[in-house]
Amino acid sequence: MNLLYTDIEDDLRATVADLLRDRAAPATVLARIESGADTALWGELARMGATSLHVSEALGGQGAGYRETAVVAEELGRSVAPVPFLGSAVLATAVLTHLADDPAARALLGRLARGETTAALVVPLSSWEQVPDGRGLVRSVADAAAADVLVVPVAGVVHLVDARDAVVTPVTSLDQTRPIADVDITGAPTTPLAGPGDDAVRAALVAGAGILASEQVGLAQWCLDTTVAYLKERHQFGRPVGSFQALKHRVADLWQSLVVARAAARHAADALTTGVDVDIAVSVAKSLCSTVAVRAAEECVQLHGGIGMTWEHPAHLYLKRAKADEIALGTPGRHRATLAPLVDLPLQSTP
Amino acid sequence: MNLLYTDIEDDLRATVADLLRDRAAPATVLARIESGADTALWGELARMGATSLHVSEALGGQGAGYRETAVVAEELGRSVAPVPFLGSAVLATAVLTHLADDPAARALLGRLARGETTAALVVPLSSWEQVPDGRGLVRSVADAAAADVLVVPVAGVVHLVDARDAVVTPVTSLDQTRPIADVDITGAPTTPLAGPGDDAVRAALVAGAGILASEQVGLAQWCLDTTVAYLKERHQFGRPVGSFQALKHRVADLWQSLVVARAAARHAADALTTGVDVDIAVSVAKSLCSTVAVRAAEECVQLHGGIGMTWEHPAHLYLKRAKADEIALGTPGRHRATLAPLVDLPLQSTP
Amino acid sequence: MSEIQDRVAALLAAHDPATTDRLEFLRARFDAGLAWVHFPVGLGGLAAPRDAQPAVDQALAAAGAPDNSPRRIGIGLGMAAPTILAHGTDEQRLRFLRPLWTGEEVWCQLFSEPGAGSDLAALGTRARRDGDDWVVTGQKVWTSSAHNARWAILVARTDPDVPKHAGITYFVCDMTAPGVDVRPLRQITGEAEFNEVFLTDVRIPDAHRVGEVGAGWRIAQTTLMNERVAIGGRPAPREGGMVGAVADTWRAHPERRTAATHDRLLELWVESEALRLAGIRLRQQLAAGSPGPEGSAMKLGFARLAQALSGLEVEFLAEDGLRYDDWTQRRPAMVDFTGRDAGYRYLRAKGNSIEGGTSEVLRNIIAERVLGLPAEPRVDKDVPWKDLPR
Amino acid sequence: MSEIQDRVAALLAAHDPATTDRLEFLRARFDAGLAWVHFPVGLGGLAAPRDAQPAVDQALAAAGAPDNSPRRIGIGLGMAAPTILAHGTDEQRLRFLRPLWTGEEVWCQLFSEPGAGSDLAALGTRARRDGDDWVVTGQKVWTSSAHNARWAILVARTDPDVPKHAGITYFVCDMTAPGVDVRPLRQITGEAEFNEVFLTDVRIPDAHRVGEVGAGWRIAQTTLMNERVAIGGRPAPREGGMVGAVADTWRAHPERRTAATHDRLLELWVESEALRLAGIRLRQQLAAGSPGPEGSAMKLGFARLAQALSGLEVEFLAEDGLRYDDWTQRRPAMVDFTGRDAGYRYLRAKGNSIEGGTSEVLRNIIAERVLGLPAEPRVDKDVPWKDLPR
Repeated sequence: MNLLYTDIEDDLRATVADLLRDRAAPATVLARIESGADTALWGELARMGATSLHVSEALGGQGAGYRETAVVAEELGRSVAPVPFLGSAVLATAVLTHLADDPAARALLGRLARGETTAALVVPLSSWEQVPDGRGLVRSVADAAAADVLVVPVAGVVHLVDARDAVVTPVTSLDQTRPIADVDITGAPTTPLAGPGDDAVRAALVAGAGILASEQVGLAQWCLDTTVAYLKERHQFGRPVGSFQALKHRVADLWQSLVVARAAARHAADALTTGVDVDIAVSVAKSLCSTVAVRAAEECVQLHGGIGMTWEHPAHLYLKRAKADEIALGTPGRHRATLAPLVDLPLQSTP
Repeated sequence: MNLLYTDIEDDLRATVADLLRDRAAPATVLARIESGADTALWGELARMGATSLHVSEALGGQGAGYRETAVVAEELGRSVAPVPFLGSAVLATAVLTHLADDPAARALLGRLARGETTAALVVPLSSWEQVPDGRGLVRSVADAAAADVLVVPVAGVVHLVDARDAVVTPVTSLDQTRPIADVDITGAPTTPLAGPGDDAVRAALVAGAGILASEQVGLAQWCLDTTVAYLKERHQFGRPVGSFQALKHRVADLWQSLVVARAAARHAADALTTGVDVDIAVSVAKSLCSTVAVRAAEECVQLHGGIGMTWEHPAHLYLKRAKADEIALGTPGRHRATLAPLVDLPLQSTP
Repeated sequence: MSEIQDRVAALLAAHDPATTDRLEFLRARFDAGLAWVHFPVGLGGLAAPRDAQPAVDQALAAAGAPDNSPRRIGIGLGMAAPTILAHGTDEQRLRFLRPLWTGEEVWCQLFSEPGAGSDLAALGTRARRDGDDWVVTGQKVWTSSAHNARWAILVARTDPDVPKHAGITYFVCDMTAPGVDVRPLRQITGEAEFNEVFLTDVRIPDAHRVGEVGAGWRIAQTTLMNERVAIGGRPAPREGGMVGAVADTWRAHPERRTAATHDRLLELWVESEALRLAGIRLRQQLAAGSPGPEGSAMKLGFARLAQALSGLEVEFLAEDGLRYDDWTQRRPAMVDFTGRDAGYRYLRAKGNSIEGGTSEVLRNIIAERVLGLPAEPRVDKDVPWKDLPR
Repeated sequence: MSEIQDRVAALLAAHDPATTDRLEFLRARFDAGLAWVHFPVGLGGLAAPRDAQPAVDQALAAAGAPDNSPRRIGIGLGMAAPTILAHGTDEQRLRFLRPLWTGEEVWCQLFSEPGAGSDLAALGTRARRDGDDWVVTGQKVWTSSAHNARWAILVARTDPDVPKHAGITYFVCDMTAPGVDVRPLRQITGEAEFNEVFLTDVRIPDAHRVGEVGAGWRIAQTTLMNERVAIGGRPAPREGGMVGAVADTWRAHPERRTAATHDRLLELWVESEALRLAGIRLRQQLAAGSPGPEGSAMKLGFARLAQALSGLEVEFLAEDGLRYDDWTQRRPAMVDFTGRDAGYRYLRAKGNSIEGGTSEVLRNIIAERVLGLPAEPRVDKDVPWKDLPR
């Protein structure tokens, strides 16, 4: 178990962070917030290989692992860049790698890795454990509006659907930087993929939840850093407000939570990579990091005082992302319910 | 609904507080902590009528109500005086007033009101909603060791048992100022009381829980007052520690909780007196005040630093009482479960 | 009391609500001393006890009389009026109070600045004397109703060379005067409920100064004390406010319920009910003539519960919690914290611990004024305002 | 590394653990430089990297060699030894380190005082020079092992006329010297795990002064830094520590389980597991040569979770939670936070946020040293110690 960042991961982080600093600084994200996904930025991420890190080289990917994907997710969380990373590079890609014996899946993986196309997994973003069925209207699907190809579980089989053949209706999202849409594939031509569809989708939900934990860590880190910087600079009562002990203690507690959350998120990414202890590691990380990220974003707004309540300050983008991430791929409570039998802490005894 | 203290209640409080200040100051309580109930103090409380306030004059009591009993409970909570008020004056007395058509119950009420005898209700102190059966060993019975008469529910009928005929085994109590004992009446001669025994016991548990909320408010108030006084007097870093903002905010939050808890406790006492809204009022008060009292006692220990961890400082008496009170007559979680159907917030919908 | 009842009867007899113009009725009511009976005679009142007012309101409402839409003119009624009464000149009282109470003239409050929030006394808006006028330049923020307002209560710095509390003066500012620029301030909900107000060489006649030059800080305390009472003191029925909205969501979605959210909801329900009881107890104390400091407890608790409840609601709604009703920038006439969807409630509630005094400042006030804990070492008390770090 | 392996083999060859007296073996191990390999040659070490130690310990344990009961002599190993090594004279190192490591001489720490807890630098125990000796008078508190200890590390005030940090000197105090009075200090658990130590005209030879006169505060930082690392850095298996005790209680009592306690337990289980992972991550950072400030995060989290878990356990146990095992005043040789019943765990855990630096002080340290937030205004920095309010 390695919970540190490797040198390679540090390099990857620096590269992605540079790009995002240039192209998706909070003010930039805020300015283009009504415009949906940033396809140009998304293309650049694909070209640098950041969207296919955990896809094997044989399938056209980078042959790295979920640890590296998690590092990218952290940076994306730090910038709340509006790119369809979760929907396409994590969820849809995870399903396809699971079904890569199917030639259509393999072909699509290659196109995704080369940045030629974007996919989305058609399940409500709030899904956890149960595999929803993609027939009829599927509500609150992440990154669907940006997708060319829809990956749709139907009755235990995963189907590919050309997005132009489906009805994809963008809805107003709480999280303005990860737009959701309602999707209906009724009547659209579909390409079924061979292989255990439900297993593939379940595995994708697990991978997605584990990677989201890293996104949440990056998000919380931005909130902490930004708050600390503001507390140093903002003066009231003739002092930097960061010299007031009650505020100091609150950010110290936040830092403490983040130290712990980071370890959990790293463990989840490591477990997804090694395949050891995956289910426990992911549910520990997702339940904890969800709570820490929401608290970090809420404290960020509060400790900025009035300015944190304004549209022009980016704090709200993080608050909305944090709150949506808390719901995404299983709320903390649902992950704890998942853990109960895994760690032998059932509510009822099994006879 | 009157949530204030009446002038009569203020006078009563002053009288009881005077007595307790003289006879049960924290240092006094601490010094005699291994000696069980303070029977001399208990006798004085009975003589001033404080133990039969909610018993009608026709039955030998003061003809006041639970509002006044709650005021006494507050003061007893503030002093953690080791007297069998809860077991005898609240729980056993409440059962007997419910069954006062029975001459034996009436006679015992008179003796209790005159301070000639002390009773205990033989149920685990943790009981809530379910009426336990008094056959066999009954564990963790409050104030049993101080009782002359045991009030025992057996198969829906309440029986009186002479304590000398039962096996009453004191056990080491977490709360050193409200000793518990295990009781076994097997083979003892019993006097059954006519009337609905289970209803009587259930009503006593409700009254007890409502009165405990006021005890918890008094306890929390002592913890807050004592902590604030210490923070003013204790100096570190050349300043009174009470000038440090993080500590100020914590006691401010505690004060806020206590303002709210007091309103809930007063409402429970008022509801027990008027008979209106009793079940909701009691469960709101008991669940909230339990939590506030434990937090107040925990903060009291922590904010006293090392001295709060010592036996010689009385803070631990309050911590132990608060923790035992949290369990007594229903934990906060059990009271919330009681509330759910009463306020139309069920977990499952009824079909 | 019976004199007041007679006056109500006389007012209704002389101005039948069914046939009288609304504004005409309100003016007549003011002139009859029935606007706020505890105000002086001639200024809408009868110098009667404050608790005689509810009976008047009820009697008039029962007779079908119009009211003055108190929520719409809350700043005027709650803040400007008591301040002008306490510290204004006779001319100011006569000029301002009647149209304020009838709602003909809406008021707003120009207090907070980008650099002076919790530390209002640090404000930097400058007022320089020029003949019979003051010339005011600066930026104010978090001004509700500024775009509807005819008048503002304003605090500005008249002397930067003395410590910050000493150099402030209190004015009435004409919002239609040249140099007043009101811009909507968009919030995280998407709405623009508040405004920024830019003041550029705005001329205020000295006759619109309230109180002495340099006395503005003390006078502003009157205003703020009334604001905090107003925010904290609302009565509510059981399940009024945020808890009711969230309880209804629970009831509407049996399929989303889990044991864990159940206990959390009940915990917050209990706290909300107890806070409601504390509000009732506070009103009983006020009615008994022994007001306590519990208003600040109400405000702290209200903010915390509104945030916790709405946060739980969004989480509980899961896939529906991911959605929002509308990000369009609107300027709502009145704010309803619980009026839109769960996401709005969640975002708007974040402001509850900031507006009208942050929860942090309230905790300081409780610790020092209620519990008597010593103040922190101050570095800004004896320093000329112009030399303060900022 | 293979040199170290050779030394281990040579030690075992010369002193067969099966037949060698325990103390004799430990002394031989010390003399072979295998006590703490990162210490200098001649002082129990080989000036080797610290991370060579575990292999030595494992090889010796595997060969059946005795250890030096490190938990029993934790203060000596963790605090006295690094301080004496860093700041002591050659004579002090040679005199003290060997019997310290073998456990022949137990050490304790005379730092905290009733009036100087979080603010240790305010300490008032006075040391006055008298010929070649110092004469020490004062009261220390929270001293564990004082009743078993042969030696103490002691900080005392040698100059009350300078600011508090400047007038402190660091000593080694003979606990058997006349004037040293050790009294058990009973805690809320009933146990007397710590002591009060009264010092009355205790003579300490100047040769037992550690470092310069007046340098005691800086030297004490070495001691305290090592204490915090020691407390925060323990590794644990999943469900090690408090969470394991509480999980076992849950498993043993299906009849007491409720949905509400279930989710709270799982929440704390998750946090405990994550804190455990953070501890592993911290050790990996240390091993990689990049120690971070995360030790203070571990200690904060440990205290909070121990308190929350044990509080939940008592509540969960209901009628059993009302009972306690034993209030008898005992003086445990070693403390096991989870070794007794739920009530004990609950009460003892209250100390976790106080001992070894309160959680409040840790938060200050994190805010200022880790996050770089500015210090509060200080009123005690430049004032002679004797003039400080107390």
